[in-house]
Amino acid sequence: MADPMRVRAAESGGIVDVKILMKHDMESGQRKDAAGKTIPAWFISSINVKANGKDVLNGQFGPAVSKDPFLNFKYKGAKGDKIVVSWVDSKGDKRSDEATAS
Amino acid sequence: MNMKNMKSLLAICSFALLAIAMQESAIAQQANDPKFNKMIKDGFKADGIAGLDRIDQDATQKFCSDPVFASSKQGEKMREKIQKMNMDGIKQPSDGKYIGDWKKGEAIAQSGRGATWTDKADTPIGGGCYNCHQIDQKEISYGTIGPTLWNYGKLRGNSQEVITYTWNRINNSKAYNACSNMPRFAHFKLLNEQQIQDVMALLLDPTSPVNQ
Amino acid sequence: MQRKFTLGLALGILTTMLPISSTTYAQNATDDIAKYREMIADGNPSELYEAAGEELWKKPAGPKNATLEKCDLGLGPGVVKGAAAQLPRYFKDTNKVQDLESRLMTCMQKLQGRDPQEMVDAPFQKGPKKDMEAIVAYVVTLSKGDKIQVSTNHPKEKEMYELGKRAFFFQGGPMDFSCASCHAEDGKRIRLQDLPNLTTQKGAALGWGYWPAYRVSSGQFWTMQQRLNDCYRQQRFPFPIYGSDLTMALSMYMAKNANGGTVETPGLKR
Amino acid sequence: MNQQRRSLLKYSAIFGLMASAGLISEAQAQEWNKAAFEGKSLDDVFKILGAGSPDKSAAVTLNAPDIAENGAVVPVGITTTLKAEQMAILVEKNPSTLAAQFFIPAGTEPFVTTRIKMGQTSNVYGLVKADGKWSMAVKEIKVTLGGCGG
Repeated sequence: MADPMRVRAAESGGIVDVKILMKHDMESGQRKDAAGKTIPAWFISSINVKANGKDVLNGQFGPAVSKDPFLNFKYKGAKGDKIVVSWVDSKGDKRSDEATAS
Repeated sequence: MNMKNMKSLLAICSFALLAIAMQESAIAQQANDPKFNKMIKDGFKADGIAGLDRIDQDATQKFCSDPVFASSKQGEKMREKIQKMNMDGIKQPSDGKYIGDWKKGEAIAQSGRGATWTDKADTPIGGGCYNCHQIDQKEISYGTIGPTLWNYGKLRGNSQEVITYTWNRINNSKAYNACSNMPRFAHFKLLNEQQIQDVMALLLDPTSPVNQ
Repeated sequence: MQRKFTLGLALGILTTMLPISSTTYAQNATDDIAKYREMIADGNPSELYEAAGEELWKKPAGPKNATLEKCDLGLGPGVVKGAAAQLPRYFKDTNKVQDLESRLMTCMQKLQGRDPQEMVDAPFQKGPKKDMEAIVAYVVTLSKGDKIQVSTNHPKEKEMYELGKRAFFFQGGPMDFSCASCHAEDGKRIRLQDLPNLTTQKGAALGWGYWPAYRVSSGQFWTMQQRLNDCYRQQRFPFPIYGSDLTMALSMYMAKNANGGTVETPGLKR
Repeated sequence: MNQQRRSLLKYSAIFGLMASAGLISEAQAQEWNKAAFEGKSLDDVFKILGAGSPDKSAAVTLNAPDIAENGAVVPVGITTTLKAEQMAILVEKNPSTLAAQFFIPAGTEPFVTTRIKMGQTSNVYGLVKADGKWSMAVKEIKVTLGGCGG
């Protein structure tokens, strides 16, 4: 099972600032192992963020997004909003974590 | 040295020979400490090409591991001895050629790889020159442990003296400064003769980007 | 011979006359790197390890199926907050000076019944070391912002400090390197990376105070033991044994020198 | 390569399942743009995204450093004064040009920051689609060699 994310959401002046750290190797498909064999690409490809059940961001990643991806965005919202972040990777592994806007 | 320093030096000298003798014994190469030796010996294990022989120090390494003594007045004789020993080991190029291909030299200067336990015996060893020196100004990622080498040949010219000095310095820097931070590239076979010729070209060839 | 020396001296003087343009270049690059560091400072992936470490700390494990919650890191059983800021230190029960990782091995052995040799032998970032790394991230985070406060009052602590100082200057390998080759002068860089002068309080605080850290270049969280290990790899030395007295001594030397500085761990490094 | 294709196929299938299970939105599942992420040049990606040849615009800002200390982690953000519905980050000299793209629903600020890998010094493009029209900002980011391993 995939490791948990860190999701932070802080409201200020009607805008919720969301910062997400995901635990993922984001294997680029460009690297070679010790034996010289190419390590196949393996990366988070899609991410969805909902606030109180409504989409606030959809993202699509290629293998060029850094290991342990970081994402920061802002939406119009309020303290107490329930934020759910879900990702799926190129092998079908997935993970979903929640946070409450403070 | 200014007059004031000179005077105080004379004053110190005139104090007593005894004091100097005492100082000699006070500042000496640090004592052989079995506890320290054991800690070093038990602290490492051989891994791949990095064998335990790498912690058997030669005379230069032993001397320079005690920087207080190595840079002291008392250490001067030993310092000169070590420099001479390193100078005597330098070989001039077997084919009489000092200047190779600066393009290859640049690649050698860029690479800091090789000779670690994660490398193989046949991993090419880089010169790692940019780790410590500015060389071609276009490379902004350079270190400052050593002096800048930008315009090295342009500033110094191409006399045989400059060429020989530069050759010697790359081959074995400890010939000039017993405890220089620079590796002894020929002494430990980190770079071969041809590679040193190529690095020479990077520094001295008038067509090298370093001398523009 | 004499001539060579004179020439060497003359060249030495020449080389100190840096062309002005090159210093400007260097200054710009340094400023730009500072900007880059500022931009990545927000969102340190160490947090991911820290969260995993907290779980491991509280999860029963090992043959004794016990947690680490009663582990004594020097401030009494179970006290994690502030503990890392005072390590390494002398521990009476083991009669040894121990750094954080060495002490955690003791706790894993005593409380959980785990074999420390398995930890020593494991490669970094894998198996039991992976757990260790997460736990270290958790423990050091609970000292973030504290003053580094390492004692050399106990004779064994004092002895370790002196041994560490000597080890710091110990040259070897095919490149004649010691720790001091790179870390004993102010204001030096390797490539674009600033090299803290670990022989001074200020430099030691910049080094010791920011490790363990998440390392951007490898995408891994590195403990202090791994940091030292890779220093020795780059020094072209043989492999330093995990948790050896050598590594305790060097840590003691750096940590004591850093006293009064602030714990900024987990850091975020190139 | 083969293995990679297979896993991508498998992943598309799972994506569909996730969508039907309501884990991610239907729209998102259909939109993962395989062709765009496999594009090998700016023109490829512009074409696949339907961006034509986007104009440079002062309304789009690319927040990125001039120099990256390490190519493995390069912070890149896009902000715009336009009413953005879609944003994309492109790296000219990467093996695949498109690094990431985002869909901005109404109510979300036109601001996103992430971190990308760069194999070498390159121009980086921040694209914004607003009112059906694409515009962009460009910046060169220098990737340096670092540390003693050079």
